[in-house]
Amino acid sequence: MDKLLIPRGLQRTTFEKFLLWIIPWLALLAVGAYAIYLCLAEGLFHTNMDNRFAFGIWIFLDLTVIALGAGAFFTGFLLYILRRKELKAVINSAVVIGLICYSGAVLVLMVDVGQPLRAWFTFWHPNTHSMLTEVTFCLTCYLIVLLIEYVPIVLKNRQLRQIPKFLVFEFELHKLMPVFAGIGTFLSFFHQGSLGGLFGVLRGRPFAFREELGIWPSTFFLFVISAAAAGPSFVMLTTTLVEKITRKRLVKDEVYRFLGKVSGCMLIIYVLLKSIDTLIWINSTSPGNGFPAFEFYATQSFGTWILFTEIVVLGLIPALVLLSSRLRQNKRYLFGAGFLVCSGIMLNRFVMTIQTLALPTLPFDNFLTYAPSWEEVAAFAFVIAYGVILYSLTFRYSVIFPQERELGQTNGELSMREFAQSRSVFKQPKFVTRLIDTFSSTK
Amino acid sequence: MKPYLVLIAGILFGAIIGWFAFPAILYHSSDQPLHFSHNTHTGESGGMACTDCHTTNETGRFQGIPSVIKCAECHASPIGESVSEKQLVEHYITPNVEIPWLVYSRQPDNAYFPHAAHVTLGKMKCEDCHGPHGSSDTLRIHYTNRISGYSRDVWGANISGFSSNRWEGMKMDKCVRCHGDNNRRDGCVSCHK
Amino acid sequence: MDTTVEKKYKFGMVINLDKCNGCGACAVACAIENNVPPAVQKMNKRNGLTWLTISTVSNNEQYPQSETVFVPMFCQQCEKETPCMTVCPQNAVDVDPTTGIVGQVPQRCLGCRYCMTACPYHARYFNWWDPEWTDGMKQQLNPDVAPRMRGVVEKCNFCHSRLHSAKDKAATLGNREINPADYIPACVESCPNKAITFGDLNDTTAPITSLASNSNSFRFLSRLGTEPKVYYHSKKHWVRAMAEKAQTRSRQADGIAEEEFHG
Amino acid sequence: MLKSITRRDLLKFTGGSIIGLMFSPLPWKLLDDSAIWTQNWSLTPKLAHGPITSVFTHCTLCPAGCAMKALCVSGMPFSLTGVPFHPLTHGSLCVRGLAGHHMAYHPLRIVHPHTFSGKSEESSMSAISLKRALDAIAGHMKSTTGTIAILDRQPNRAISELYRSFLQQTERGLYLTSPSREESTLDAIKEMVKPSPGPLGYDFENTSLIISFGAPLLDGWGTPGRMNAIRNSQRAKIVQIDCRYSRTALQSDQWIAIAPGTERLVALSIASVLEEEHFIAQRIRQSITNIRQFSSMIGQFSPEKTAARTGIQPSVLRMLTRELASVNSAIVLSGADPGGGPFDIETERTIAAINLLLGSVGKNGGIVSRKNIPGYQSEFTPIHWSNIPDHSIDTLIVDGADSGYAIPWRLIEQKLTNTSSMVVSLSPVLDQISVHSDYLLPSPAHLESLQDQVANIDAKTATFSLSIPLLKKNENTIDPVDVLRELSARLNVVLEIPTEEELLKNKVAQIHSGQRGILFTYSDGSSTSIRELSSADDLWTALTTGAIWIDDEIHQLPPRSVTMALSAEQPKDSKEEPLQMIASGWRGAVCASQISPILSKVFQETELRHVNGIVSINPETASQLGVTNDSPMTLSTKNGSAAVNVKIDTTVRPGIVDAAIGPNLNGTETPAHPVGNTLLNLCDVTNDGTWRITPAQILKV
Amino acid sequence: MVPWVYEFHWTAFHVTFLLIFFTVFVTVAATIIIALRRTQQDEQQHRMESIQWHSDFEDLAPAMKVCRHELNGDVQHRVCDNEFDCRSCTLHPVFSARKKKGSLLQYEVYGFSMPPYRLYHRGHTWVQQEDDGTFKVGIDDFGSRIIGRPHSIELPPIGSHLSVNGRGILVRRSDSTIRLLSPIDGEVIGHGNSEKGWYLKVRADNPERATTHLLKAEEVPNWILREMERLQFSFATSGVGATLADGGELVPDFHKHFPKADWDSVLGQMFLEA
Repeated sequence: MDKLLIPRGLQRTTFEKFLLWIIPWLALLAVGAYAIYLCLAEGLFHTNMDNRFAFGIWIFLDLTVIALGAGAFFTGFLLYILRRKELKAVINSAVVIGLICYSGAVLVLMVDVGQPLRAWFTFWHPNTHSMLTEVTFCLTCYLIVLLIEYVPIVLKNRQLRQIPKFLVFEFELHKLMPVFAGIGTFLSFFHQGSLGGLFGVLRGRPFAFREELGIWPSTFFLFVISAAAAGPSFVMLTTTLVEKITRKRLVKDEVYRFLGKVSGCMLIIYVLLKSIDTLIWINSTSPGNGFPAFEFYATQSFGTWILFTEIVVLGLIPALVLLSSRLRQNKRYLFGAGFLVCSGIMLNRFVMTIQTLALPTLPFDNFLTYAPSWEEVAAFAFVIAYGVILYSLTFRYSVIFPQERELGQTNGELSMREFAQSRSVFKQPKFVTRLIDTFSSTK
Repeated sequence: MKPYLVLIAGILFGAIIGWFAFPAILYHSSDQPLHFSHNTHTGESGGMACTDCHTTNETGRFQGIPSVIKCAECHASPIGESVSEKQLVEHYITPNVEIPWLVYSRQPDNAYFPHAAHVTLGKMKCEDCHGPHGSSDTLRIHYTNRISGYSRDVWGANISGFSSNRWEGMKMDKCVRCHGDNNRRDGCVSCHK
Repeated sequence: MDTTVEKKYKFGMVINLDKCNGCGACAVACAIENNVPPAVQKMNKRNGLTWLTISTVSNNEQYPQSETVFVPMFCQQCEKETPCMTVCPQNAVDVDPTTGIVGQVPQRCLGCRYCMTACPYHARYFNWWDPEWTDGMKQQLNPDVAPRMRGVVEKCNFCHSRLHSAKDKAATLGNREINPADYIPACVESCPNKAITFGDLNDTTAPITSLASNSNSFRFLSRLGTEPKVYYHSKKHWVRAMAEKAQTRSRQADGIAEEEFHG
Repeated sequence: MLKSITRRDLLKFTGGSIIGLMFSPLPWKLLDDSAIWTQNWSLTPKLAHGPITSVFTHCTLCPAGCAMKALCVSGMPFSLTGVPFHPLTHGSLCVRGLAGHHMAYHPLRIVHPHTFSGKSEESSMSAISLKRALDAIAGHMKSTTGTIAILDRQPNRAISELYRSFLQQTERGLYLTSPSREESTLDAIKEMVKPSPGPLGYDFENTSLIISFGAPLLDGWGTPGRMNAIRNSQRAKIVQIDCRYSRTALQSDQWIAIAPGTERLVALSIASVLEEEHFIAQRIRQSITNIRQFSSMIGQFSPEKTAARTGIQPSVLRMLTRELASVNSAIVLSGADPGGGPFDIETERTIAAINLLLGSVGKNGGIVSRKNIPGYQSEFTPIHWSNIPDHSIDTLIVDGADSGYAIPWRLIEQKLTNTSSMVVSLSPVLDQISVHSDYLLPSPAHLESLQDQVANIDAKTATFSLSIPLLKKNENTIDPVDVLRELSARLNVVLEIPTEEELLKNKVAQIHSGQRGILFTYSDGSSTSIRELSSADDLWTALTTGAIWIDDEIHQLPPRSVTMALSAEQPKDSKEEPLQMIASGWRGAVCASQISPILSKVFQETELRHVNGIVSINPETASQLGVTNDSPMTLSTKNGSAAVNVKIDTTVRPGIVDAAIGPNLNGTETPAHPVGNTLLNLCDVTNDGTWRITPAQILKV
Repeated sequence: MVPWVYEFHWTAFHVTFLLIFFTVFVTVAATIIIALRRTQQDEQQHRMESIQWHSDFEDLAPAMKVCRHELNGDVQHRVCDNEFDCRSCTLHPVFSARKKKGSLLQYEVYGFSMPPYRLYHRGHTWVQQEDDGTFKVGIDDFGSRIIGRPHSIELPPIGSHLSVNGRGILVRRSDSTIRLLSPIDGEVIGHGNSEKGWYLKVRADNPERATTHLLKAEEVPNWILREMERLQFSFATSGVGATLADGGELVPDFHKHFPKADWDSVLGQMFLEA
């Protein structure tokens, strides 16, 4: 039965092995579900958050996850709007990752607000000045868009496509994909930005507060660009991770290199703007609010090294590596740089959220520390487990990487050639060898 | 022809459920603990005004339904023949037990409605909000919303939420509309506690 | 129908830190007045419910030169750019245009706590637990303040229910303006040392107005530009220096505020 | 017909129904109602509806008896405030009093007689009928021959008189009060002067300088509202001599930090300066019977000689003494920290002596005499706990009223006979003492019964007021008068015991017949002379609806003869302990009784006061010990050890461990598992009946 | 949210914000509705099969989409982009017009019987024109051998309409079901069977152009070679690649000989079904 769900021509491990892979994740999912139940049914005291650390690890992870999930919109934008056809190889993967990231983020958000049943009031009585309203609206809409984008991937499952209506709907939907890509890009621009604005507007938190450009603080734009930089890198990293785990080639190297290049381009713009922004903040915004900027870095473990790491080590350096076409050829550099990009964005989100909350504002207050409780960690582990399971199922039962079939066959090439040179059913082995040569030279 | 009819039948069915069956299920009805005629008190025979019983204390707080002490001022012992008056005296006034009235216009705990501001300053009449309650002969059945726990009067007897009677419905929309019409500037906590 | 323009109040407080002895009467009176539940076992300074909290601030000298001052901290009722109000996604926070009081409607609140991260004074509190009272204490709740539920944010609103009562009392007499003596928040009333002065900052004759503009009065974080309406007062130099540590260059901003005050 | 229905038809019908429903109010009303449902959280209590009334009464939580105005909804109090313009409290009400109405519903409230099996910490509590409990108690009293003692921590009440009469009738009775007494200085003065001056009080309003030796003068001492008013009027300079940076030290005009346990030396030094610099008036010298002996003895204690031990610059003490001698009137008083325990008798006498040397006694602006309240017995002389022989008490009855001061169980245990002692508690709640009792006969809680409130120790005139019950008394509780009546009957003690109301009506009648003083009415702030009241019933009515009787002031007379019975003993040159634990607490919240759970706002959620298990040390001490802030440690003394949380505090003297005698965190104590204060148990109770300093160690867990 | 709900502000910011939101919402909804509507239209206009083939074709690896003109040597390398339908291909006439060197007509190609008078479809069906102008349709030798002995063969009912690359014959073998693509447009007028060697008799819609897109004899050898190669690959990916190396005679039923092979996958690949 399981076999009939696997797309033809794709190599998938046995169902037993797949179960062995899934079961630990299911166990993690169960633990996470229990933690979520505790938070929802008994209250948020199960978390280690408090009135001072009103946002905990979840805000950092949510922001990170959404930045990393930006690959979905940015790849879609490049593929459908800018017509970069090579990205067809990863668009499905980007969409699935985006869906996982966004739905996971929304799920965690719903666990970590006190009264999730009232969350929809935001739509009914929106305060349009709040960044969170923008986030709520855009996130909800974009999640719908992602679901719509995910539908074709599911509908192309071997059994579902047997139902002609599904396949035809998939076909028609796919033709309209640029519309969704456009909307996705539009929405992503706003919510990635609003997530940046989330802390950037906090007048009461001079560490995060930034001057407004138009109606949004500068972090709005920085978040959009940094997300666009991180998204492709994350797609690159996850794809290669899937390749490692499945021991298959899924995507051609030039796709990786292209993703790296895109990431590098966005990152260098980001680093430039972030540097300008930081300088303005140090010299004008922060002292203007009565806080000399370097006082924020007075706590030893949160010193200026963070700023340096964020902008140079995890910003400038990977940007330069990714922009060098020579270094990009080397996979170690390529993925290494991609990893640094993602880490840099994580660090940025960490600084914007956790460090902001940890820093005192009142003159008699202290730097605060906070350690998440197991329930908070487990709630996030739930999302990771859910993501892995959803990705695994999609990978197993649908075609995430269109190049997989082709690359799978070129993988077989070597053994074929060996075979052809040895005893053969074919009467004219030389001819076959020549043909294979022709075949491979076309690559 | 036929598929069309099925659809229409469906629409009709849905509408009937929504308009008639649903309101019947939504509310839980209960009788008041005692028969009481406002008309007897306010009509020609009684001649009392609303504020004779529904008083405001010295700090300006509207006291709502009067306590049995108020009733006892006249009904320390039965002055008429009615069964309910006898019950009143026997079960409540003599043992000094409060009557567990069900309040039609009970707002949730977080709503604050100052009667003095509306009646004294705003020159509103009791009937503007409470309708002809003061001249009624019997107490209506009290309906409680099974989901929200509110009295039906908060939404209004008409399930559609629209009514030609001005006093029907006591939802926040109505407060906001009237305040808006009168150019009142309020904060949330002006009417929420 | 009545269309008279309401009086514009600007309620504020001045807290004389020299008079505060950290007894906590204000915090307890506040909790009783506003139906704030007592702590559960795991509650502490960081996750408790204290609309009014009191910080113990030291001059950091060595014994016996060490000195302590108690700083009551609660919603500072920011007048401008009210940080919590602008961030609330569903309008659960607002600034009352007629009183300047920052209101919070817990029944609208979804508990996202964005306002708490926005508040520089950490004067907002989240119900991490279900509120717990003994059965008898439940009957002793103030009937004028709705109790909150788990998962929502709450904060000081200058004992708004007392303003309701004062307005009610005035309205009964046919007055639109309240008698200032009728509106005294619980903390002010309970302070055994009368360290807190409460009143209308728009009323130039009120004692609070001159006290607020006294040179020994200051506001915390005034450079943020949020125009808080709670002032602190101390003759002790180190206390003022402590408070102004982060606002050494804020004189100018304060000057403007004071001018507005008198004008 | 039915056969022809296809799936398609069903779908169509369903689709049509949905369309139909969308055009009906159902979805929208459901949305609205469910939105409301999500806003009404089921666990939030519903508010009471009903008429709001206000009632005046008096607080009984401590001897101060502050006046209160209670707001009630349908008769249930929901808010307590002070009475503005009250002549004694000046409208203030302490934190404990503000939440007094919660006490009847305290989680540790006991509403039925109980017995405890086993005296260990694992004792289990079980309900018992009142009759059986009383039979058992009376049986025990009959079967033993040792002392029957009653511990009464509010000893000036009408019931206190009954206790004393009862004990007298049993012929082996011992009347005990709290070991820490705010009137300790006055007691010492009474001991030293002749003729007996009658009840004494303080005339703070007219004094210029108040020197307090460790008394929590501005932190709940005496009548707190009065002390706050004294401080705020700034008429008198307040000097606190204390090893702790207590709340009083914090608010005082001058804090003189001394080494712990050296109060007697400091007082002697002040006396020596008075003598040395000839500040003692001739008239006073003449009244002192042993002046020569005093002069020769006091020379050994000059500030220079004691400086090494007290840690005070001699110049500071000389300056202070000169100031003391130069002002018109000054008061020097001593007091126990509510958790830290009383001073020894010698220290009390020395401090009292300064007042006598200054001539402050019997003088306006000093220590003044007041009259007895008509109908109340004259003063009694309390026994000092150090004078009670160890292991002598067979039966101990502990009244539920609280003085606000701690009593270590170790001290009580020392006095109980080893084998056959029985402790009976009348406390309405489980607390540090009642958990050790064999029988618990809960009296009505605060605001559940009618009680008298008489002049507090600091009062300069006599006063009388009534505490009107605001709450319905629980039927299973028992009034202490009833306990006495039942026990008298069982022990064949001939004693007429009226009901509480009769008792108090009788007192009011006598006050009325005394024809002295005024009646101050709370509702309008007016005063009426008692003479204008036609009958005792009128006075009773007035007192039950919010009023206080205040006696007239009397003419002061200085004592004719004074005996300076001061010990010249030099302190032992004991080896300095590396760490000394001193206990400290806040009056009323030292586990001698319970406090409202809402006081978590002070203890738990703001850390203004410390809960049980918190110790504070100086940063210097901390670095020597290698301890960081907020770290869990073990505090160990020779009496045992307890888990503590260390706070680093610059206001604590180096080498001192300031152990908080506070309540436990809300919810940690249950009737099945009472905890009490674990640090108080670690204190060393010395032979002089005090527990001020205990050598201690802080160890890693 | 909407003007009649309180807390709606008639400010430019508020209105713009909500307008943008509603626009997004409406666009998303409209796009979905359009997609659904078009699906319905496709259904009504019988485009389902071509869309299915379109989807299948899209999923084929480029190596499987070799242009027939590469097979006959007209061009060095070309990947078909017209779903194997030469009739509408713009380049096909161009390539066909080129002069071709004659090639040997073989009945047997690498051991498979591939008569030159038949025209072959890429999905391993053949078409043979009858004298009466109708066409017989059958499964070619290569296809028959890999199917082996089917459990059942389901033929489209007489009178039904076939379209090129639409579903032709449905073959079931053990747990796999495989559809053979129809090589021709037209109406089914007769059923054959395996004994007869053909399965369908079809009246073509347009007899002149009915076979333009089918492989001719000269293209067959290279095609078969590639197909063998593909078969080889699919066996290789099925984990039984080595067994093929045994060589020897071609067997009539591959299926039976390699029971361990993932036949479902092999058949799907060989018959161009994803």
